[in-house]
Amino acid sequence: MADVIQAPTVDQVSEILKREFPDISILCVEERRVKVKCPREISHDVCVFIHDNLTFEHCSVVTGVDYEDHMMVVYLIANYYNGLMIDMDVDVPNDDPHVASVSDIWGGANWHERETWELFGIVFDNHPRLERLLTPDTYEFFPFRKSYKLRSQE
Amino acid sequence: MAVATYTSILEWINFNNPYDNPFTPFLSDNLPYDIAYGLWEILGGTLAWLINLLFPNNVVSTWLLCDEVCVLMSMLVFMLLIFIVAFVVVLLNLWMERKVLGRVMDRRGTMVGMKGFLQCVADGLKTFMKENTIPSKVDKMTYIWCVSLIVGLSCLVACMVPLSDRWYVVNYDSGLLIIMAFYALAPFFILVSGWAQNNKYSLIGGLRAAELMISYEVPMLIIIATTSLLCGSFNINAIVAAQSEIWFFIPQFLGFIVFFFCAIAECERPPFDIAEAETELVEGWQTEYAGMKWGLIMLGDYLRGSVSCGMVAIMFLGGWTIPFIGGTAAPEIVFLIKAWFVFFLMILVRGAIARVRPDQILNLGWKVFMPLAVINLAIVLLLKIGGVY
Amino acid sequence: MTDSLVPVLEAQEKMDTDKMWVIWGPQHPFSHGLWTLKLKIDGEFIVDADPIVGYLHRGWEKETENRDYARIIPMTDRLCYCASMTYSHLYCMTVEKALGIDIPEKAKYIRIVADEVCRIQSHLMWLAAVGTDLGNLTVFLWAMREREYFLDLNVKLCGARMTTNYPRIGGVRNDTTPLFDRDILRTVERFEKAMWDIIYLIDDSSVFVSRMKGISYMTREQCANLGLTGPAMRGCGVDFDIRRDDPYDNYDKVNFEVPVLNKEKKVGDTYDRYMIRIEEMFQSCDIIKQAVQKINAIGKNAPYRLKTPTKVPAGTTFGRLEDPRGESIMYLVSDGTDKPWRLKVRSPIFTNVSCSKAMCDGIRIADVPAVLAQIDMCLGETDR
Amino acid sequence: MAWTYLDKYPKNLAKSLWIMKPVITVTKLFFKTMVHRPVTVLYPYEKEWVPDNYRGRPGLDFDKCVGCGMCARMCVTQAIKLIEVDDDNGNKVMRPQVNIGRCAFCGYCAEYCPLDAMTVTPEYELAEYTRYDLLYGPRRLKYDKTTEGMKVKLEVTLPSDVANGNPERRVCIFDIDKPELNDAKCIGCKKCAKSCPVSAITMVEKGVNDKGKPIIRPEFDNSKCISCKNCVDDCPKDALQIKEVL
Repeated sequence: MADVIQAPTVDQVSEILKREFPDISILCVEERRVKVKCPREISHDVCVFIHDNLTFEHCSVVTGVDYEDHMMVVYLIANYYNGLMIDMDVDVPNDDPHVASVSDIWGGANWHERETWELFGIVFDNHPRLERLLTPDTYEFFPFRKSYKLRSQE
Repeated sequence: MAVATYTSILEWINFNNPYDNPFTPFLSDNLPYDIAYGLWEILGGTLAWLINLLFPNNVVSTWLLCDEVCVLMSMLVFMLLIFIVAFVVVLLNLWMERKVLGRVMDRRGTMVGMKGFLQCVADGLKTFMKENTIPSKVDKMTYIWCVSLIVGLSCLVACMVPLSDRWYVVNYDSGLLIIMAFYALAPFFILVSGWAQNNKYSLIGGLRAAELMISYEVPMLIIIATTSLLCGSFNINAIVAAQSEIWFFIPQFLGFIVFFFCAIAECERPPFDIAEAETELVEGWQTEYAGMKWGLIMLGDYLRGSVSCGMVAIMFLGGWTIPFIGGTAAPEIVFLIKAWFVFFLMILVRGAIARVRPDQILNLGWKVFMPLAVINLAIVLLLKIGGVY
Repeated sequence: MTDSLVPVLEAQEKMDTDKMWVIWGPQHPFSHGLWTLKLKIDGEFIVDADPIVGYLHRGWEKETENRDYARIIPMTDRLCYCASMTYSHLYCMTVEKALGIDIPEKAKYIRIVADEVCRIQSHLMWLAAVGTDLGNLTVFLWAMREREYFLDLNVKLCGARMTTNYPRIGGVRNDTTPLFDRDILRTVERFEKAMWDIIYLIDDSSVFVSRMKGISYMTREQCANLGLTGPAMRGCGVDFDIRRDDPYDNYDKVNFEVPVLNKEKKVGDTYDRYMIRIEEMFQSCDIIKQAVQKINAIGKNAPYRLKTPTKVPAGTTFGRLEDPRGESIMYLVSDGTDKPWRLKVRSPIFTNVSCSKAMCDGIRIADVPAVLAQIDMCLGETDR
Repeated sequence: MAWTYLDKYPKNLAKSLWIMKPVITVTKLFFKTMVHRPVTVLYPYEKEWVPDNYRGRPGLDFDKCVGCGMCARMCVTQAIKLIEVDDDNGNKVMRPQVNIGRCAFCGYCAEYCPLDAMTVTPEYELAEYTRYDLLYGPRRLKYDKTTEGMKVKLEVTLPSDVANGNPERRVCIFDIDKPELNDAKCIGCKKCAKSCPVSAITMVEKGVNDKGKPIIRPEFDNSKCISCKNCVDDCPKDALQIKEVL
């Protein structure tokens, strides 16, 4: 693998990611922001690479978005050396909502993944403790999916 | 039928000197007993006179005024009097704490009636009117008896502190030791009630009370021994008399500081209230007590607080005497003012610093207070050997 | 005889006789709000901790999917009553970014002033909580007294004390009132003097300091990995502040220092985390003074609010802001209508409280309130 | 670095005599508050001054209001409902009724009222014995001492003005956003004219269609229009929409 680059610039990040993982696509590059799209099979490898080689030490957000035809897991990963953020989208099909857990890389992602699981039903493989966090344990549905209607929407 | 001869009430009420009564329990002048004796002579005399009006020449009237009954009844009135005074002092303490703490925190304190004094009364009434709930899983006997023992011991100790050389209950030669002995009993029952409540918070609170006790009791007793060494007696009157010229807090200044903080710990007031630390243990060992029981426990706490202040005033601030003047017309007031001043200092300490951690109290007790107490002892010994005292 | 004892001995071996779970909460004096902390204690020491949140989960994010963009702003105030201004600001910033508009300079500076006032009052609320958690009510009341002056500023600026509803998409609700600059400078100068009394009460008291010093060490790597953000992170040596390193609005045009402790040592304790917040309040005062000068320089009639379209073009965007408690992020997915498709709030406390196991490791029971006071719990934004 | 606090602390606590400095600080305040009064306000007897724009309960100028329902539309908690009441002449009119029990005191009704009839008021003591008493009808919402500051103005600057270098011009949204007709979609049902609270819409005949029936189309009087969007909402064919001037 490539050397450790502390505080990479936006161009460096997009360049290195493209070189190391030809599968992922850089959607847009702004000031201090990189938006990439990553297939879910390699998402864990990409995260390990981002953490180890690009020194993105902090995972701010792991969350899900329900687009009705598919779901998306969003990782917002931050660098403490220069304030850079990578916005990594991973598409997940509705019928097989599985994605690899990153809580072994960033401990802070643990609760975010639990929350995403309980609200969207996206299963994070190898998560140490995938239990309901905010909603009661008795819930069997996933309230933040678009198929779950609020009373005012019905 | 004999016509009843009318006798004046004054023939029944006559003010004897209580010390002429062969059954009087006190050897020397005792103001509350005098008051009680006089009161009984008025009350009992009136009663006897009334009964005699209805049934002339009966036995009951004469029995009511015989020496034995007089002493018995005046002892009852005496007890009531002593307790009421101690109780009122406690209410005043409570009021002062609320007001001073309020001013310290830039607020007003209580505002209900008589500059906030009636708030204590209202609180007392409220706790007495609350439902007396007993959790189902507690050990009932210990749970209930511990309250009685803690409150009873606190009342006993509070009544045993003399307000002056003429306002006392007992005047033993070992008076100081007895007060401290009763005083140190309460933490045991706190420990037991912590176990009895079947609650984790209470258990930890009770254990902490024991932990607290072993940290402050030893330096405190060393200082008591030092004080008695300085004046040569455990008798409270003798200790006060020895301070007629110079207060003891000047020769044993270190002892004063250590004893002051130990006295705060003794009555479990902040910053040493680790047994009921409300941020971590909700209410500590009192968690399961509700209503009247909790009110009584609080009353007991404040009774012990007033005892602590009284002890500091007796041992270091010259009790009821004023240097170079000696006795005054109302030595009780002088004593109470001193005790209240000590309580005021306690309130300031409470307002200024945070709660101490249990392990820090142990450190403080054994690594700071203990050496200071021993140094204090050494200073007093030097003074003794040097012939200053 | 020995045979009959075997099951008893086996049972004894299996029993955890000396460890017990103590459950703090949901109603407990130390938990500022509704949450539970399960603690496994071995005597006085903590061996395991398990925070439980969710008692206040209202489905905030789902609720926003039902509202048009303007009517979400009052809801953002209700995320956290202490940091209402920063959350409204963050929301408006995110929507502005999605719209691709640049708001007027004056609005940016007014938002900075409002944010910093909010930061100071939030930190004062935290200071009050630290006081009560450590068992001293005087700190609580003095801090609340100081906080009241800043709430009065809020009233003068936007008409409400806590649920401010002040930032708008494209600017702020109203212009500053005529004497606002005078009021705010007076308040800040008064605060800079009065704050020392509270500092004397805490930092000059050996009891307070010894309660906080030397407990709950966190290393820099732990902080970064577990997602601990905000002042708590800066006390442990992470040199990062979004206001400085990832500036939004006009924070790159004011001068201020970011207090960071233990930059070399890379490990910090509770007292370090405490000290960061106190210094942050003084730095906020500096920022306010500069921003008020800038507002005065811009002039009275300058625009403070832009007209914005009600419909937001489709796309995803996120805003990032330094909350008083840490890093807060709003992730917005818009679909071209006047309602958001999805709005995700990243609350700093949600992640910070998940670190409480690491923070409580090996400390005493009596330290837990002192340690967890440093994450400044607010359940409204944790559970959302 | 210019630290205010971190320069002096942490410091050697022996210098401040461990706990003496806090005790002295506390004692100082004690004597200060013995002489001066504490900062506490004796609430029911003393009250704090509140500024004009203080957001208490909503107030309503009955005669100014036209019943457009903008307040009900903008209300975050759906506390405002339009109800039918008699005005001074005995006509039935629509006026807002506020349920204070639901009100979030956000001030949106005052801000978005196109005629400044809805105001904020400094009244905040609103406790009642029953929930029914919390319903503030249009007459009860009246507030006598309304000042200019209580009518929160919604004045914005147009981005085009800023781009033109004329940033000081502020306009009210309700003066510039006007409804626009998509002629192909309109079926001439007259619903918009009925729903218009200020009768700014008149239905005008514009020729005849293939079947010989008259084509009716709305015509907008832009001087009267307050851009309340009622016509947009009521249009069954989505033929109307507000044209946002940016």
